[in-house]
Amino acid sequence: MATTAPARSRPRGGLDPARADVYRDWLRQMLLIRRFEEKAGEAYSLGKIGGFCHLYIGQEAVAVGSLAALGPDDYITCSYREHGHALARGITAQTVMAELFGKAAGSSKGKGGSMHLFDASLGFLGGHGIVGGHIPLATGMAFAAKYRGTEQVAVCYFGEAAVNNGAFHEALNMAALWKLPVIYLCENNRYGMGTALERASAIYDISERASSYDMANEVVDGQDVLIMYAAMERAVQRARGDKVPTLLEVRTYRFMGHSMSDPIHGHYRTKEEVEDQRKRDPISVWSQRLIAEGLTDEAAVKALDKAIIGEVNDAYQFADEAGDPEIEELFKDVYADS
Amino acid sequence: MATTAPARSRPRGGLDPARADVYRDWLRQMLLIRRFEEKAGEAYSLGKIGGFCHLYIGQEAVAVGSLAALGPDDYITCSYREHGHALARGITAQTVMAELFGKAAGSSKGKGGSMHLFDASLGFLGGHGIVGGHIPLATGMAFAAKYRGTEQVAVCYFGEAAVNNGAFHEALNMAALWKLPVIYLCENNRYGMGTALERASAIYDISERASSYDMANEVVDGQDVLIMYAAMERAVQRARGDKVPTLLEVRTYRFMGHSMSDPIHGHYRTKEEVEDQRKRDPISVWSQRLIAEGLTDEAAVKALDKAIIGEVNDAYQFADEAGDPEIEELFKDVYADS
Amino acid sequence: MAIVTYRDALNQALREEMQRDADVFLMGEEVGVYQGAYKVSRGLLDEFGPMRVVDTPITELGFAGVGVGAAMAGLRPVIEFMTWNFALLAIDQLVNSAAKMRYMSGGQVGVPAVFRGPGGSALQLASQHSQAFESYYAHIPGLKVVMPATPADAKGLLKSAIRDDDPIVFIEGEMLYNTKGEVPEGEHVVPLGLADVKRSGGDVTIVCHSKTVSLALKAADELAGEGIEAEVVDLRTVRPLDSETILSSVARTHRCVVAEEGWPFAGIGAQVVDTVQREVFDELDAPVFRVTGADVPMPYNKHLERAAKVDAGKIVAAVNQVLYRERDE
Amino acid sequence: MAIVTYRDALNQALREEMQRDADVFLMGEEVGVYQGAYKVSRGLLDEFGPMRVVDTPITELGFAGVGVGAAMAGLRPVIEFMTWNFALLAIDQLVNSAAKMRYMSGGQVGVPAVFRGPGGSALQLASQHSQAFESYYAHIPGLKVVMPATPADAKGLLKSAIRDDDPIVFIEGEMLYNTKGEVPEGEHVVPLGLADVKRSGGDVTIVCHSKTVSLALKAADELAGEGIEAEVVDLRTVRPLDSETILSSVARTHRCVVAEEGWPFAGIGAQVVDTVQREVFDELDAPVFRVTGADVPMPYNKHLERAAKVDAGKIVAAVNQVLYRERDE
Ligand SMILES: Cc1ncc(C[n+]2csc(CCOP(=O)(O)OP(=O)(O)O)c2C)c(N)n1
Ligand SMILES: Cc1ncc(C[n+]2csc(CCOP(=O)(O)OP(=O)(O)O)c2C)c(N)n1
Ligand SMILES: [Mg+2]
Ligand SMILES: [Mg+2]
Repeated sequence: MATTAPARSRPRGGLDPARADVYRDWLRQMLLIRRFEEKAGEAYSLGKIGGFCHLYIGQEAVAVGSLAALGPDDYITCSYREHGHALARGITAQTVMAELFGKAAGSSKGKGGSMHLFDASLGFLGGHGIVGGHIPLATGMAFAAKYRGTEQVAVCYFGEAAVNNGAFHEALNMAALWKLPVIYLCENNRYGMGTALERASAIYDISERASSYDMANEVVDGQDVLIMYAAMERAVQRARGDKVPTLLEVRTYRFMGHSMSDPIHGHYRTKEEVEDQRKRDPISVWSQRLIAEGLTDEAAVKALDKAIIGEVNDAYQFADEAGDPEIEELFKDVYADS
Repeated sequence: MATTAPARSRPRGGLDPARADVYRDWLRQMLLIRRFEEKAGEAYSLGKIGGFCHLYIGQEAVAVGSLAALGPDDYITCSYREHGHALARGITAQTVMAELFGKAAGSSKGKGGSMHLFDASLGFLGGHGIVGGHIPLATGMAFAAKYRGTEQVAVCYFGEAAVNNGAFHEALNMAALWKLPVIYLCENNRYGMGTALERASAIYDISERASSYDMANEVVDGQDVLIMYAAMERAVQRARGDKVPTLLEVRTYRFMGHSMSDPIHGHYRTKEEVEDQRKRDPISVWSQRLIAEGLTDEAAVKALDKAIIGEVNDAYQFADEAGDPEIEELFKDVYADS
Repeated sequence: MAIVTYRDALNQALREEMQRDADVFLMGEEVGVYQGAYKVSRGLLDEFGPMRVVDTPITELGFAGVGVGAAMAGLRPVIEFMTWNFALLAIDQLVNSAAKMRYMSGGQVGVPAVFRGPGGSALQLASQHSQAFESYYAHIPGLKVVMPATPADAKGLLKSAIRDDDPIVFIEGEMLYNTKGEVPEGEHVVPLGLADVKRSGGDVTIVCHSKTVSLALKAADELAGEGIEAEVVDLRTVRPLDSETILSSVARTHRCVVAEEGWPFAGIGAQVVDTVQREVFDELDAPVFRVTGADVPMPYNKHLERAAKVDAGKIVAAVNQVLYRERDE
Repeated sequence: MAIVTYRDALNQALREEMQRDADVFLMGEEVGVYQGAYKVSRGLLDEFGPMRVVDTPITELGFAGVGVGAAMAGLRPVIEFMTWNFALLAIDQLVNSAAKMRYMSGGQVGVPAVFRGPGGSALQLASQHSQAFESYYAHIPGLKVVMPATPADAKGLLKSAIRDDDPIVFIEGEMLYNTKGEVPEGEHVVPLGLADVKRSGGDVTIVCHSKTVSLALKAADELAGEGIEAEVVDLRTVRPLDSETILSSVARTHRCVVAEEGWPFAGIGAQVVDTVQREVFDELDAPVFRVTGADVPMPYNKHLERAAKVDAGKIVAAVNQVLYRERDE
C-alpha cells in the first residue's frame, strides 16, 4: 500500500509569525468544511438532502491551501465533490447548505443541488457532474483571460480518475500549446468510486502525464495546507506571470465513502487502510503545527471549533426553514428570456 | 523545417541475399500502391470516383514494411487513407478499385467507398472515417485476442493529428494497463489536413506520448521500407511474445494534398518543402538500394513497373465495367437479417 | 414462479448467458470489484474472473470502442454504462462505429454487442444525471433499442439482446431496479421487437415504455374506477417499433395517449404519434396526446422535480383530453 | 441587392459580427491558415489575427468545451465543427454543459456560444460523413437550433445567433454552400424562432428546412403545373419551433407534408406531425405524411445514395398521397 505523499515540495523552515492570522484562518476554514460536511451527512441521513452527496472530509487542506493562493477575479471550477471549495472560496455555509436542501436561498436557487454549486460573483463557476467534463471548461476560462489580456487565472479541480478521460488529454494539450493561464489541480485521493488509481491508470505518478504536453508539474502533499499553499502559489505565479499552465498532482485521501450511499470501507479498501490514512488528518496536522509553533493553543482551537459548530448549526437551521423555489421556477432559466 | 526522420532505429549492415525475393516483393508492392493511387487520382478527376479520396503517395514504405511483419490472422484497422494498406494486405487492385468506383464487386459491395475498405477474410477490419475513432476498435480486437488466448496481434494505423484526440489517450491507457497485444502505428506525415503537427500538438515527438502509459515506443524512418519492417518486427514480437503494446511513431510525408480537393502545396506548406521531401521518395530509396546491392537492376525495375501499370489498368477497366449494386442493396446489411 | 427484483433479473440473465457462451463478457466502470454501481453485476467477478468481468477506467468513449472492436473480432461484449447520461461521451462509437459497421463493410463485419445501463429520470440527481436518451439511439438505423419495464421482461429481453447479432442499446430504468415481479425460472427469453399489452381495455390506448408502464397501469386503475377501460401497451423494444400491436389497439380504442420520461421535442412519443395518425387516421376520434417529462433540464429541488416528471395523474389528464372529458375534482 | 453564395453570406455575417463586437471569436479545425475546410472563414485570419481566429487540434470534445468555458467567462465564441458528423464526439459538452449551465446555476451563468458547421447528406461520403443530426439538438431544452436554407437567411440568422445569449446549434447545409441568392447589404438580421413562407399556396402545406427547402420549392413548381398550389414553410429555426406559422398554414390548406434529410425515427418531422395533428386535428383532411432520408446508413454508391436521399419527386409523391391523388405517369 502506498503512502499518501512522497512530496517533492516541502516548504523550508518554520512558519512566518507575521502571517499568523492567515494560518489561523486556514484552520478555521478547514474546520468549517469538516463540520459542515458532518452536518450535511447528518441531514442526508434525515432525508433533508437528496440525490448524490459527495463529502470532502479528509481533503480539506487541498481546497483551503490552494484557494488561499488565488485572487478575487480568478476562475474556479470543480467536480461534484465541491462543498469544500465553495466554502473556502467564500460562499456562506447558509447558502451552500440551502442549496443542498434544494431551497430558493441556495447558491443555485435550489436547482443545482450538491453537485452544482455556483457563485458567479466569486468566479466560482460550478460544480460539474460529468467526470472530466469541466476540464475543457476551465481551459476556456483561461482562454478568455488570455484573450482579454487580463491577469486572471483559471483553476480546475478534479479527481485522479479523471486523468484517464479524453477530455483531460485534449484540454491539457490545448492549454500547453496555446500557453493558457490555467492550473489543473488533480486531487489524487487514490480512488475513483471503488477503483484504486493503479487499477485504472497505466502509470502511478499522475504528474507524469504532463510530459505529454511539456507542461510544468509538481507532486504535492495535500494533507499539509501550507505545502499545498506554497505549491499553488508557484503554479499561480507561472499562470499569472509566465502565462503557462501547470498540472499539480495533489496526494490526499478521502476519509468517507465515495458518496453517502457508499460505505467507508468494504469491497475496495480495508478498514485498516482508512484508519492508517486518518492518522494524517489535515486538520490535526495543521492545528498541531500551529500549537507547536505557538501560534494558537488547544483552548483556542476548541473555542474556534465550538463557534464553527454553531455557525454550521445555524446554516442547517437556515436551510431547513428556508422556502422552496416557487413552482414557476421550473420553466425559468432554461433560456436567457425564460 | 524539420527533416522527416532522425531515426532511432537503423538496421545494421547490408541486406540479406537469402531474402532477395522478399525485398523485391516489397518494391513490387510499393510500386503497385503508387501506380494504383495515380490511377485513382485520374479516375477521380474523370468523375469515376466520388466523395473524398485520400491518396497514400509518399507513404508506401510504411504500409508495405509494417504489414510484411504480420501474420495471416492478425487484425488491421486504418483511417480513411487506407488504399495502400488494403493492397499491401492482399486485397486485389481490382477489388479495391471497384470499391472506389462504388461497384458491387468492390470490397464493401460499393457501399463503403474509398474510406471504408474491408476484407474480413484477411483480418482487414476497415478504413474508418472519424479521426481517432478506430483506435479503441483496434484495442478491442487486441482484447479479443488476449481473451481467447490466441497469438493474434492487432495493428492500428492513424495519422499524427489523431494523437491529440481523447480516443487515442483512453485507448492507450487501457492497452498498457491490460497489457494488450496491440501496435499503434502513427503515420506522422507532418500534417493533419492543413495543420502542421507543431501547430496542433504541444510536443514534437509523438512517441513521447507513450510515457504517459509506460508503453514501449520507437521513432521510425518511414521512408525506408526495411527500417520500417525491422521496427515493426520488434513491435510484433513485443505484442505476440511479451504481450505488451507499442507506440510506433513513423516519420513519413504525404506527397499529395490531403484529399483530391486539396492542392499539393499552398496555404500551409511550400512547394520547396514538398520538393525537398520528394527527394526521399520511398520507392527510389528502396529500388536504388536493391540495385546498389545487386539484388535487382534498372531494367528489371522498369519491367516490374510496366507489369504493374498493366495490372492497375486492368483494375481500372474491371472497375469501370463492373456493375452497380442492385437497388435492393439499399436496405440490406443494416441488420443481420436485413 | 419466483419473485425477484428487476436488478436480480438482469443479474440472472447476465450470469446465465455468460455460463452458456464463453464469448460473452461484461465490461464497464465498477462492474467487478465494486459489484456494480447499481449492483446489477453482483457476484459475477467471483464466478467468472477478471478477464470476463472487466473494470474500466472512466473512459466511456474508449471502452465503448473496445467493446465494438471486440465484437468485430467475434466476441459478444456486454458494455455497461454506469448511466446513459455518461454515454453521451461514447455516442460516436455507437452511432459511427457500431451502427454502421455492417453496412459500410458490405455485410462482412457485424457488431454483436450489448450496451446497457440505467437511464431515465432519477431522484434529485439534477440536470446532468437525470435524462432519458432513448430517442437518440432509436433515431439510428443499425441500432436496436430495448427498454424493459418489468423484472420478467428485463431478464428475457437481456438474454435475447445478448444473443442478437446486432448492436443493442439496452436501457434499464434507474428507478426500476428495486421493483419486484414474477420471473420464470431458467430459460426465459423474450423476443426483441414485440410490444406487450400489459392491460387490456377498449376505451383508450396508452402507449408507454420502461418507467412509464407502471405509471400507465396506475392511471388505468384510476380510470377504471371512473368506468374508463384503458389498454396499456408496453413497447418493450423501442426500435424496431412494434407498430402492429400499437395500431391494432388504437384501431379498436380510437384514442391514444403516449407517455415517456424524456423531453417532448422529437421524442419516442412523437414517432408513435406519427405512425398512429398516418396508419389509422380514419380510426382516430381525437388527436393523439403525449405525456412527457417537462421541457427543462431536471431541477434538483424535489417539488420542482416532481412537477417535471411524468406521473399517473398526468396520464389520466391526457386520457381525459383524448376522451374530451371534463373531470371534476 | 447583391447576389452572393450561402458560403459568402456566412462569411459576411462572421466578419461583420467580429468587427462589431470584440468578444466574438472563431475557433475550430482549419478555420485559420487553411481558410476553412469549406472556406466559410476565408480571409478572417488575415483580418482578425490568430487570437480571434483559432485553429484547433482535432479534439471536438475539448474545443467545444473550451468554447463553453470561454462563453461562461463572458466571451461570444463561434465554434466551428468541420462537419456535424464529428460533433458527436462533443455532444456531451453541448448537452451536459452548454444547455444546462444557466439552469443548474440558478440563472447565474449563461453560455452565449454558437456551434456551427455543415450538416446533412453530402455527395458520396458514405455512412460516417453524411448524416443529419438536428433532431439530437432540437431534443434538448436549453439549446436553440437554427438551419438556414438561403444565403439571406444564412447571413441574417447567423448574426442573430451570435448576438443571442443562449447556446445555439447552427447547422449549415453542406450541399448549400455554393448556392446563390440575394442578400441585403449591411445590417441584415433575421430573428430566431420565425419560420418563413417561401411560397404561398392553398392546397397543401409542405414543411421543410435547410436543403429540403429548395426541393420543396421544386416540387411545388412541378405540382403547380398540375394545378396544385403548395405552400412551402421553411422552418429556419427548428427549435424553438414556430408552430404558429405551421398551424395557420395547415388550417388553411388542410393537408400537410413534412420533409427533412434525416432519418425518420423521431426526426424533426415527427415533432411537426405531433404538433399539427394535436393542434389542428379537426382541420386535417388527411394524415400528415413525411418525406425523410431512407432509414439506412448512407451508402457510397451514387445510385444507392440517390435512392436514399430526399428529392423533389418524393415530395411530390407525398403531396399526392395527402391529396389522395392517383398520379399517372
Ligand atoms: C463521465 C462519467 N462517468 C462516470 C461517472 C460516475 N462517477 C461519478 S464520480 C466517479 C469517480 C470519480 O473519481 P475521481 O475522479 O477520482 O474523483 P473523486 O470522486 O475521488 O473525488 C464516477 C465513476 C460520471 N459522473 N461521469
Ligand atoms: C473527429 C474528426 N474530426 C475531423 C475530421 C476531418 N478530418 C479528416 S482527416 C483530418 C486530418 C487528419 O490528419 P492525420 O491524422 O494526420 O492523418 P493524415 O490525413 O495526415 O493521414 C481531418 C481533420 C474527421 N474525419 N474526424
Ligand atoms: Mg479520486
Ligand atoms: Mg497527418
